[in-house]
Amino acid sequence: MVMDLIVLATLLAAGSGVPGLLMSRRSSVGEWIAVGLIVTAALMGFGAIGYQLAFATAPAGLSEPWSLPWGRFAIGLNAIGMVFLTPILCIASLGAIYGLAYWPQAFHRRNGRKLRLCWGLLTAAMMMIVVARDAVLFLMAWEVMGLATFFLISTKDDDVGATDSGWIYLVAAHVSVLALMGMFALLRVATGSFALWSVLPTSSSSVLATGIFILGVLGFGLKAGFMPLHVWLPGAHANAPSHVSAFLSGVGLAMGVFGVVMVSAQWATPPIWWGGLLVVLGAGTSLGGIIFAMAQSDYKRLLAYSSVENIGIVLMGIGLAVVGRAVGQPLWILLGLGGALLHILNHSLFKPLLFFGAGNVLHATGTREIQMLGGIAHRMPRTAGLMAIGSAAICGLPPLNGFISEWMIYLGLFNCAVVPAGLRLTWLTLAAPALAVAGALALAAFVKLFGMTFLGLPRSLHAAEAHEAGILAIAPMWVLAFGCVVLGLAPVLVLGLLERAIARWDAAAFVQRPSLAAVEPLQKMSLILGGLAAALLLGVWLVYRIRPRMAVVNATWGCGYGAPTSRMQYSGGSFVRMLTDAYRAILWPRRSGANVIGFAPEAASASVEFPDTVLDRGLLPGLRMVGWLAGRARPLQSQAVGRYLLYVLVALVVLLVTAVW
Amino acid sequence: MTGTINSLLVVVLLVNLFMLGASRMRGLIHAAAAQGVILSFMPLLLAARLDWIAVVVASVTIGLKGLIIPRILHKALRDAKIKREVEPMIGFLPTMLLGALGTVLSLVLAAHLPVVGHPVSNLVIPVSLSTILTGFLLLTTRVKAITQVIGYLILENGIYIFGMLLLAAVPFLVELGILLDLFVGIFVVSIIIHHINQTFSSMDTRQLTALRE
Amino acid sequence: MLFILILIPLLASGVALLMPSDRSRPWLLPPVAMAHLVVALIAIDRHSKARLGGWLWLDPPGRLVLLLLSVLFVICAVYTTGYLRYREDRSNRVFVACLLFFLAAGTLVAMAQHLGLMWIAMEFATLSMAPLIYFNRTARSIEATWKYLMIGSVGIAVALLGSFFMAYSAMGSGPPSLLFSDLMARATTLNATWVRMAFVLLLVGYGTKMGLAPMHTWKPDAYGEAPGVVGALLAGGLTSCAFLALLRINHVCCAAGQQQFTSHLMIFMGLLSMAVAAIFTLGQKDIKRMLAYSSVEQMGILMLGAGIGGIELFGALLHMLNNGITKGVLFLSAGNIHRSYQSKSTDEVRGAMRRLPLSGTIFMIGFLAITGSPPFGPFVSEFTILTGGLQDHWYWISALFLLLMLVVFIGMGRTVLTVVQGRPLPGRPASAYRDRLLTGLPLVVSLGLVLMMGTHIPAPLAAMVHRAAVFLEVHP
Amino acid sequence: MLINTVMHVVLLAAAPPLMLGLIQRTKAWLTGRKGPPLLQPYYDLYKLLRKGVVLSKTTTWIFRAGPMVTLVTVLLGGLLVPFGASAAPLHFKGDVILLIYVLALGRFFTSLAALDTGSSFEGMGAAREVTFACLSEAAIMLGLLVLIKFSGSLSLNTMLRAPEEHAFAMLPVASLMLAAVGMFIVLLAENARIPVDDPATHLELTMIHEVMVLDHSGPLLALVNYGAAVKLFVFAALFLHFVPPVPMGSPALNWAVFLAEMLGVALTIGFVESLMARLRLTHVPTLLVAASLLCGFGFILMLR
Repeated sequence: MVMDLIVLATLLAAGSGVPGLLMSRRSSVGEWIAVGLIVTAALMGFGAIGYQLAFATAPAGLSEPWSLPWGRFAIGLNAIGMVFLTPILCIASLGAIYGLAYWPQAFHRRNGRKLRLCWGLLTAAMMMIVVARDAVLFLMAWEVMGLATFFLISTKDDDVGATDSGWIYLVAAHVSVLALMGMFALLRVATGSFALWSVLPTSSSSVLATGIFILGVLGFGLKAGFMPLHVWLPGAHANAPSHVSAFLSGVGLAMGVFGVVMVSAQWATPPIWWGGLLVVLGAGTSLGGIIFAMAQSDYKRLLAYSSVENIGIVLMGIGLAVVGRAVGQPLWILLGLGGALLHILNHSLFKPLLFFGAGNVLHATGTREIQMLGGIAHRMPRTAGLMAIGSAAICGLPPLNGFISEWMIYLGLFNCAVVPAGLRLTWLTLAAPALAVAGALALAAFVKLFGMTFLGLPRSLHAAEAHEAGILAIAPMWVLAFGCVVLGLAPVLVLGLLERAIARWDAAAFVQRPSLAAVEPLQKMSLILGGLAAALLLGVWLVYRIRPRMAVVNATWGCGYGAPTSRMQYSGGSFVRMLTDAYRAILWPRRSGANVIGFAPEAASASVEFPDTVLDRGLLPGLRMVGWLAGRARPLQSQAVGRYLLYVLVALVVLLVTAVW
Repeated sequence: MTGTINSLLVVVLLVNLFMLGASRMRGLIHAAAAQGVILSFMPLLLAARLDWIAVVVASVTIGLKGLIIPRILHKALRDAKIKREVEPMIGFLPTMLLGALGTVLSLVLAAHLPVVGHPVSNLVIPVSLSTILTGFLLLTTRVKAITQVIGYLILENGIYIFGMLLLAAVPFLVELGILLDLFVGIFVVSIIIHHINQTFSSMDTRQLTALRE
Repeated sequence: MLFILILIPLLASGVALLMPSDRSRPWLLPPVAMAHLVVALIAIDRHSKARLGGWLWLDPPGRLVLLLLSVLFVICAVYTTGYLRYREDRSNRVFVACLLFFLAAGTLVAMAQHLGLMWIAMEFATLSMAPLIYFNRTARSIEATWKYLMIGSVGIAVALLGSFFMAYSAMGSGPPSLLFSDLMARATTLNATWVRMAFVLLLVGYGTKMGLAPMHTWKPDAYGEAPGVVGALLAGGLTSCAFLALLRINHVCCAAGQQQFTSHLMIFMGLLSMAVAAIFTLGQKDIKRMLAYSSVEQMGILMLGAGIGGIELFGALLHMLNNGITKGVLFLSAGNIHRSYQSKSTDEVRGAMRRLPLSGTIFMIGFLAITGSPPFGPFVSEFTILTGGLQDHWYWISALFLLLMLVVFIGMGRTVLTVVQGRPLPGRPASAYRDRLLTGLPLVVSLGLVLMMGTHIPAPLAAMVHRAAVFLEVHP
Repeated sequence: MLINTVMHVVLLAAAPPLMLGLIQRTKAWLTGRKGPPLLQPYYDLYKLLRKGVVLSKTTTWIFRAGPMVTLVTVLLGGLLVPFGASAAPLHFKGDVILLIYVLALGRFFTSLAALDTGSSFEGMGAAREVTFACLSEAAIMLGLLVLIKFSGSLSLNTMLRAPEEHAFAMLPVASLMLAAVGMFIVLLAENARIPVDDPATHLELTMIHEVMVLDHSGPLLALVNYGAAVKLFVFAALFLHFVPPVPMGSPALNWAVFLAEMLGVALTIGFVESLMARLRLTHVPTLLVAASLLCGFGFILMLR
């Protein structure tokens, strides 16, 4: 019943773009049909989840024979699956609606239909990934996701930026698929079947287990964007259409996390170093991600890097849970995994919110450069307000949802400091200061993003002539912002689901369902946060009362200078200059132009850009080197026939020698 | 009996060396033809009693290797109005030495290989191997298209020699089929050579390196 | 039944030679191909028994190759009728005749149970392809044909010597024989050294036909210069025939107790071919040469699978089918692109998806399929090979396998994307060619087949492959 | 209990400006001036509240919301930090993180309000504010980790008062002292005191906090100043828990001790401000890194 609903929903989603293909490029009927189908699919999916949560006792499953070697069409839905399925359905439909305003067929005749077809396929593939219980099925869904994503990123296939980042993504996705092929093959060696996500008999210390874990982290990490596997991410999210970026960043990355969660659940007691590795990886990812984010001058790249940071935070939580499982500390599992899963949900709320907002800005101004913007809050008040909520939420500021999940992860990490004697794991606590620094940097990054984009004076004509987006673009953002507030004030709404998921992840540690509420005073905190929210509203209302009574409106004080212009404002680059200087060892900025010296200097220009260190300084040069080396071999294949016959002779002789030997 | 075979085989060896040294195209063609004819007599000598099948096969072989194929080659040589020298990539002497070395090696190798059944002569295997090697040498070190065809012929001859050991195994149908293949092959190749002449007005395969990475 | 199978195309080629009109001649191909397919299906279904005292018999692997050949030929036949319409500048008499003759020869290979007979059929198949490669009558095509002929003939000669060695190795026990059935029956009495040498020679000989490195050198040139349809038949048909020959020989050698030797040799050759292909696909500018190297890689995968043995044999046989069809897709679509742009170099071909929406898109998808992306056929077979390799603890081999596949993907992908994406370059000559029914439908059909092989393998086909794998299993 | 709460709230609401006054008095005394009256800050606030507001026309609602949000956040922070040995009104497990993040919320709005004016000077101020926060947050976190490790509790109420409740001999004195120094530096930096920032200067180029609020006027400025005072008070209260205290029995004595200690803090700040010169802006990060290192060492010492 439940699974049939899911399958039906998947089919609907997959086919949602097809009617559009059959219609002419001009008609906009196709896009409305597509949205309708996607939303229907989403509603059916939610229905399935709701039914499962409300009535079902056992996890739902469905297994049909399949005419591929050892393939079975086996799917199932458990609590973890639901946690990841919810954002997929939510963002798929909201993004589709947003797309009506952002990428209408009327203006994008060439690629509008392609985009919607791939959108549907991507949705369906993600749903399949979450419910798949057979390796072959999983791999297929995984690759369909990869390919659909590739076509979405390179929607504008005559734009070099889009095609290049699409190509890099395609390679990354293929590496990930190959790694996963290897992993599942090893899995089959271990279990003798392709059935997925059961606790394996082999001991977790065996070479086999290590291989599976490493390949899994590699394959899934490439998708999730763990540093230094994040190379494809910034370009892709920057160049894709904004609602696509929202979908990829809010939900797509979560698929990689889903994989890591599932893989790490496959051993009753994983070795401690696995968890340690994940925590260290997570700390590095979040710090690195936010350092690069803070430096970016392209607001979509900034958002992309901040996704890397958030994935890092999630990863810390998972790592903590793995360690807890290894040493038998249910509390760590509860807080680590709970925080991680909750953060996935949160990230799937505020990141799409921010990308939608970015899309509105891009649509209104036509530029992705923060330096060119400013002061558009006056012209786009709704977008500005919603973006403010999103920025505050992603910085983990109370009373919004980001705070709750980070709070849980912090608590888990602190618990490592008060660990019972004997376990020498206090060092894990040092991830907490790292997280704190990451949080402060995130605040800097988003103050820069919001302040420089929406506040102050317009720095260019683009900004000066911005216009507010239509209702179809704003409504989805309202929904998401509302979600941020609700989850921030009443996390209890999702606690039940999280607890089920945690119990599913490590059934051994929890005989009866674990209770986050019992462990942590969430209700009390919710009350306090509610009070805070009320106080804030009251206060702001009071301040607003001032206005009519006694306010003079005048120009900003120029510190005595008569004619300040908008170009005198502090720019985004200078805003983070101290930080970028402090981290130049990591950022490795590319500076050009001279710095001005002396009095009455000549006109001079200087610029600084922050290429991705791993990609532009390491990977691409390396690949070019390989290509050059391969080029050295060309002459071998540019000879007269006699030489070719010589190759044959040599091969013959050599092999004969081995034969007679 | 075995004596005659051995002597013929030795002659074949000498022909090989001669061809490696030959500088005139005609001589090369004649030598190849001669070798072919010599070889085609052998089955008759080996056969216990002359049955007509063997005779047919032998005569066809002679006709093909002794007459038709040389004809084709001569014709190709004639319409290619070019100088008749063999153009080696590496000199004649070195190739001869290589050939001699190859012969020695194949003798040594054959001596170490296990003997199966009751071969008529223990020279068959080494001679066939060295002949094959000769063919390869011609193929790889000579630049003219025709020379390479001749090299291919010699290669074929070497294999034919080995075929002596298993007359029973290779029924005449297969023999004929193999011959037919050889004929068609040479025929098609000669056509291509003709076109090469038309297009490049030369037979130098060194010019055929337009297709490169 | 078996005779009919060979006679249909043989007679048809004779007819083609006699037919006067260039316009009507191509229309001979589709009906003949269909007839051949029908008869082939019946023969496969009936398990028709051996003929000529066991010289002709459709053994299970033979059935697979026959099926592949026939299906591929049907696709190419329809395509050719469409293709030759654009080539009315020259007579297609020889072209059509040779195509049909190739079909006959290939069919004979599939059912020949005698080393000598198989050799003859193979040689004829090779020779019948030469005029097709030379179809364009340009200097480049002459060179390609010349190289193809010389290397191919030498290789086939080596194979003949190998067959003789094989026969000779059997002389220890009674009269020599070239019949597979005899050889299998007397497998244990074969002389080890001679069997090994025979295997090496046959590997090199038929490996030349398959295009295993380092005997692959003719491939880029021939595939690059031949019309797309010829490339499809070479890469999908001829190579499969050669692979079949190697499988049978390997079968005998394994039965003779040389399993370890042969498997190591095949794995080595397989990896070597993959490596060479990987090196030369990086930065490849010519789409057809790129396809040639990809074919070299696929042959390497086949050898690897066959070498590891066990369930990979299943995988390898499956991959033979997948590779054949997918190569068809790629070469035909590449041919369309080539014709539309009058060029096959990435310097001049851009935006194929815009100018040729069908061919461009299918070319792209075909690339994804051949590099082993789900949900297409090659993925299933490659994944099977990988799984089996790990099952038998070939960890490093499998790792290398994955790595080389990645390199090839990068090499090909760069080229393919450059060709299909973007806008056509301004000021380049554009022919009037656009996708038509006759040149488009075969692509769609074969792509459908590839997709089917990847998502739902029909039960009877799976059974055939399984039977073939079991047949080739060695039980010492 | 109730008395405690009332006391706490009253102190939090009323005492902060007095502390400012104390600091100014100390500085005046040390420099031999007469100085403003002790209650001068209250007069200033009263005066500002009655004045009108000048708003830049580039500003949005954020500019006006900023000061109030900051005030609310520091007040909430104040309710979480126990004053002296007596319990804090609000406390739950993990409130330590709420403290840090609620202050971050205030910072978020202060700097946005600064950017809202579009003035380059206020941009500078905001940039410095967020930059230095990155360093001081690490320091605070590490400093608190010392007490977490020592007390084994995650609630400010328990962990901060742990030193009071243990006998002096049992305290990890070395760690506490290292952390105390670090926390004092953070106290100065976060509240824009010398040597990090100079509240009295009038050269915009060198200021941090003051330059952010250049455009605020009237009641808004009053809110800003009051908020700043409260923040200083809260940080001082927080800092006090790191100096090994004199344990006291009765609540009344506890409050007395607390007030005395606060007075001490005020005097110390006054001393520092009049004895030290302001650091060059580029050297501030070094100072803050030193603070984090000190707290870090403190924590590392606990690991043994």
